[in-house]
Amino acid sequence: MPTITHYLALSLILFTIGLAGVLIRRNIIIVLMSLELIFNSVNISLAAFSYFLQSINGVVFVIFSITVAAAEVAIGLALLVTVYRTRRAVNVDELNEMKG
Amino acid sequence: MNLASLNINIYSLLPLLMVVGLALFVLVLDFFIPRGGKRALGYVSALGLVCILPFVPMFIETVPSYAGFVIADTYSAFFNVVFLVSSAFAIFISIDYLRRLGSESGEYYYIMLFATAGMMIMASANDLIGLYVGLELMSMSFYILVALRPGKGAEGALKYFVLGAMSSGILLYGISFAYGFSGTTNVNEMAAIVYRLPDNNTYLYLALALIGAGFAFKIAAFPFHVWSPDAYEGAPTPVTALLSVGSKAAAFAVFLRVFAVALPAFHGQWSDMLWVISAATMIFGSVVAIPQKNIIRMLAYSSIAHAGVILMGIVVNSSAGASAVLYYSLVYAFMNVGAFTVAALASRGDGGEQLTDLRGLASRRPWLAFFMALFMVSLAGIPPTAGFMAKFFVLASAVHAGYYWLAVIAVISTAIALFFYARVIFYMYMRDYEGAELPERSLFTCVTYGVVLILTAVGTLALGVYPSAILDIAVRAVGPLFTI
Amino acid sequence: MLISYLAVLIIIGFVSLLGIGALVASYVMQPRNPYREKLAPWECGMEPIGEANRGKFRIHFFIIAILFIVFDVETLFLFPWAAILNDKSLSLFVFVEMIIFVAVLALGLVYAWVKGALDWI
Amino acid sequence: MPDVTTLIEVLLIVIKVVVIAMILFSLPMPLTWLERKVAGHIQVRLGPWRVGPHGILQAVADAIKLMLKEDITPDKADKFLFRLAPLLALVPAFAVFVTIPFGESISIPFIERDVTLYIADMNVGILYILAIAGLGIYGVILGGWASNSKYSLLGALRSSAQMISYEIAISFAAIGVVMIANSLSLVDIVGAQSGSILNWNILYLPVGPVWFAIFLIASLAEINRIPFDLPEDEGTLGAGFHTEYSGMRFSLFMLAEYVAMVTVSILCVLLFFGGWNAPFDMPLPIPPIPAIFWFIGKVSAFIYFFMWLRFTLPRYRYDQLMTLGWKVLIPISLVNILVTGYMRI
Amino acid sequence: MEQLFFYIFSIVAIVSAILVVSVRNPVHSALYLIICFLQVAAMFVLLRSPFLAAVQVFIYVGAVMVLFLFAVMVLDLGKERLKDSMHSQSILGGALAIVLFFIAFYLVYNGDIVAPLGAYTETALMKNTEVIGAALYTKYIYPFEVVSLILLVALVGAITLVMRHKDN
Repeated sequence: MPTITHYLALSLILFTIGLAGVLIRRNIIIVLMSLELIFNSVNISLAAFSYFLQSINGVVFVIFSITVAAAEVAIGLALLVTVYRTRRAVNVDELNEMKG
Repeated sequence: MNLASLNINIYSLLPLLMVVGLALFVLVLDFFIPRGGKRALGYVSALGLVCILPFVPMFIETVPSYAGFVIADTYSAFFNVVFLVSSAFAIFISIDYLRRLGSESGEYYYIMLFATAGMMIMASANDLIGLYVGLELMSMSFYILVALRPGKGAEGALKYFVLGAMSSGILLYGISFAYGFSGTTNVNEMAAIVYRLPDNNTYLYLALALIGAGFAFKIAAFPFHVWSPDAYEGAPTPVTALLSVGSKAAAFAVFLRVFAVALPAFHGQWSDMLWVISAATMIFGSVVAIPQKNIIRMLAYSSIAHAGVILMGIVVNSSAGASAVLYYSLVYAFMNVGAFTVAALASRGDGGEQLTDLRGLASRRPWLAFFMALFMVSLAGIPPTAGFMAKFFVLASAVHAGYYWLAVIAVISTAIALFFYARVIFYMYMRDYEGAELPERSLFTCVTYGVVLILTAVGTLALGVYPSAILDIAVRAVGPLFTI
Repeated sequence: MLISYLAVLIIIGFVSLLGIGALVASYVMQPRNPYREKLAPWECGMEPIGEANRGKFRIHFFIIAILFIVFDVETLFLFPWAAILNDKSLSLFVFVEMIIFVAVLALGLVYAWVKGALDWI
Repeated sequence: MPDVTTLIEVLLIVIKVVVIAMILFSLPMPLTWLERKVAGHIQVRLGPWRVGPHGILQAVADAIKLMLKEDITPDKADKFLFRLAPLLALVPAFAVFVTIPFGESISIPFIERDVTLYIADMNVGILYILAIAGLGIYGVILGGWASNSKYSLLGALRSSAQMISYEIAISFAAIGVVMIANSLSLVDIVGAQSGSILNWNILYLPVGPVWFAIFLIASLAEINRIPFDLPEDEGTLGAGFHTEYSGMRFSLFMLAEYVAMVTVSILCVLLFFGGWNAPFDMPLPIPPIPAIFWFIGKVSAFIYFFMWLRFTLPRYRYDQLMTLGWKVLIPISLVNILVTGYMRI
Repeated sequence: MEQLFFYIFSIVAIVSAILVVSVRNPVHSALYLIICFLQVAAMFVLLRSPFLAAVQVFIYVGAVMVLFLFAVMVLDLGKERLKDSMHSQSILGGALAIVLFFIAFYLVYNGDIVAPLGAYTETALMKNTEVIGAALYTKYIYPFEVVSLILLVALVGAITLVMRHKDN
């Protein structure tokens, strides 16, 4: 049987990878993916605590966390689209191309 | 689960439900209002908030409701007043601001109302899950609001989003360890349980460090402040005002609730951490504000410095410190909203709120310059304004609790900060204006801004001259926190 | 209980093997004589113009995906709700609760409808 | 070391997996033949006739042809994803069968055990099926993107937008059934419909038929069958997201589509038509028909129905398709959930 | 046995997570992220929460990643690297992450459950969906209703942002 430490270690490793991705990567969409990695690692930690504490709070918390993360992704990618389009729209040549 | 044990109590949520109802009402109203008339929604929102304001102190329930998720005590009521006042101001000045930007939309108003609702959820959150969802409601609304400024808004918002979401992740990770340590997410249950647990558990250290870092992001404390100047600059100025006042006050509300109510047993562990953050934040904010050319960025760094001072009140973990935090939040709402209002009005509307725009303001718009000077004096912490009293109460509580060095650092940072606040006044009164003249304002614009400016100025002065009334309320408001 | 989830792994593994096996078998048997025109992307027999993955597609697909994500989450909450609805001591309570939840999100759908997010043209 | 009972259970699972997977793998052969025959009869012509009696070996010939056909990888394609995409389409289509029941249990004489006619009865049954079936979209998206061809990419976008739009409606219909049965497990859902035909969900008036209509329409769109096969609209899009695919990889996509059609037929039967339950008790002189035959019969009827639809209905326009999904099916579902909930509390 | 599966899933999860943040092509990144999410779902099964596993696949893999891929395809980010000036000190950030990792790892390694255990034993968790439903719609009614507001704000906000340029 894996112990709580196993799960927490996995969660911590994924969290660190996600954090490093946010801090290091320049490609903004990969940064957003790294954020998802962070939230997933936290979910593992919550679910593991829930199981080993024999309570249901953590599992319900994970459901809320997943929900909130989904909403956050929608906003994050909408922001990305907005940024991308305003940068594009600044370029007149490409504006013409889009109309054609 | 027995339904009666949930303690479903509609009264404890009534102010919140009113704000949410107002937001949904404005959302529906938006469908029927043609494109040109969106400002009507602004009036509805602002007046609605003003109407809700008197209800806030009427519904105080000391018993947690909704299975312990909500506590509508005097503490949350005090913060709710701060939120409602600052968002009413922010919405009021938005009406004209958006018209000038040419980006009037109904969404702006009701997302602002949702942000307010998020803050209120945070202030009355008695459970870490409720806290998290409230925080996310507020943060998400702000991500959108920041992006609603055409042009540079979206980029500032994206930066704010990435760092904000990362900090939410860190906070959530901390919450997971707090849950793992105590076996509960409820603040009261946690407070009751942690006394019986060993205080050298490493999950506890992780929980304290990560929750502290997560909150430090939200209040833009050093070194977690990087998002704030960009977001402040990119956002529409009224949103910046609300962001710097409301979201910060909400973050302080939960900061205090979590650390003072749930984890007072470990004051020794967390106070050192917050001490360092507080001291670094005060110094950093004041020093970096000096070279800023953009008035919004300058106010952003000033806001960072103020967050450091407010944090002192949490470090001391006493009734005096906590009441000083509440008092400071209210005062800060008045003076900072006022300062941003002048900044919004004085800028030429093309987005470049440069400090140089203020040159010669005293000769062109003597009243505006007077108000700005008043707010600057208050932000700098000079008597007889409210800013002085607020700082005084925080310092007094710190000294009283024996944090002498922290108090000294606060005084030094205030002295440094004097420089850039004075520079604003210097620009307004001692320099002549060059370049294009400010556009003439309609009478109506003058009235809306005038109302906000007069109210904030009166608030700034009144709280400075007669601090005792509000301070008494603040002391009573923090009562529930320190009785358990 | 975990054994039923082992079945998921087994079927994934087996079907992947079948698929790869079919691909390998076909790879062994098939002829191969590629040339430039054959390897070019299909464009109704014309010479391909530009890069496909650089094309600009309608943002509308993205809006549909946003709507999808929100309503997907809504259905997620409906599943456990539907499963406990027969608990007579709770049912009216949870029913009213869900009406509020669904009504708020229905407002979102109305919003998308009114703002033209659902219009394809 | 796991004990013997566990080992036997695992062994049983492996056997079931192999049997089901092999059946599904070879099912498209008779189904394509049947489909072409049905098409022929509906259009008053013969259909396949030459290879074997009544063209029955036509499907075998097709399979051999596909096997021997050259697999082209366009040189501009993302090679890795291009090769992976058919498998990504295939695996989820098969993986849903883990929790699909074909009957309750039968006793096998030799090992003296009751063997269930499903691989696993999951507590989250229908949610698992929806979640896994939803993964099929990656074959479409990644295949279309990796091809690096305009038709593929646009086809993939259209196809996936269509799939996600109708996935919501499918989920709502599944929720409606769960509300009636109060369980997510498919075995329980079928169990709740036992007794007589009046207990079938399709006859749970007034909401049952509405849920069925929503489910049927949405799943037709989800599996890209006519009248919703726009992604494969030859007139405007070439062959949709698999324009660049040929040979075996193409056949894997087709295989996944056929399996999906079978899955949808099975789900229709399980969720709305009582699964393996007989519609009424047989009068005594006739021996009862085994449950599994009822099941197979019902599923076959649905498969035939889908084929019949294909050669009867015209194709929808894309904007109409989106309107139908978002402005008709989802609002009706929301109202229907309230009505069903009101009936169930 | 369970331990073996735990290690397999963990290693796949970690490797794919590293690939997510290290490959250049965002579509490949998304694919690895999908793999990582599936491993997390497997973890939830090991933690006796099949409902969470299904939700993980249903929401994260089935919806969130689709949105990511749509963004990549619609914006044509497949090849191009969208630069952002925010990350100027990436090496510093990486070093910081590693140092923090070792501190946190030490703390995690030395920690143990000290709080009193609750009532949800493994048998109670067997009926995962019902157990979660019974808690979610009674005790958690308040955050549940707040979540509807979050989703509404996300929907309204995202549509506003994306459609704003259409008007101009």
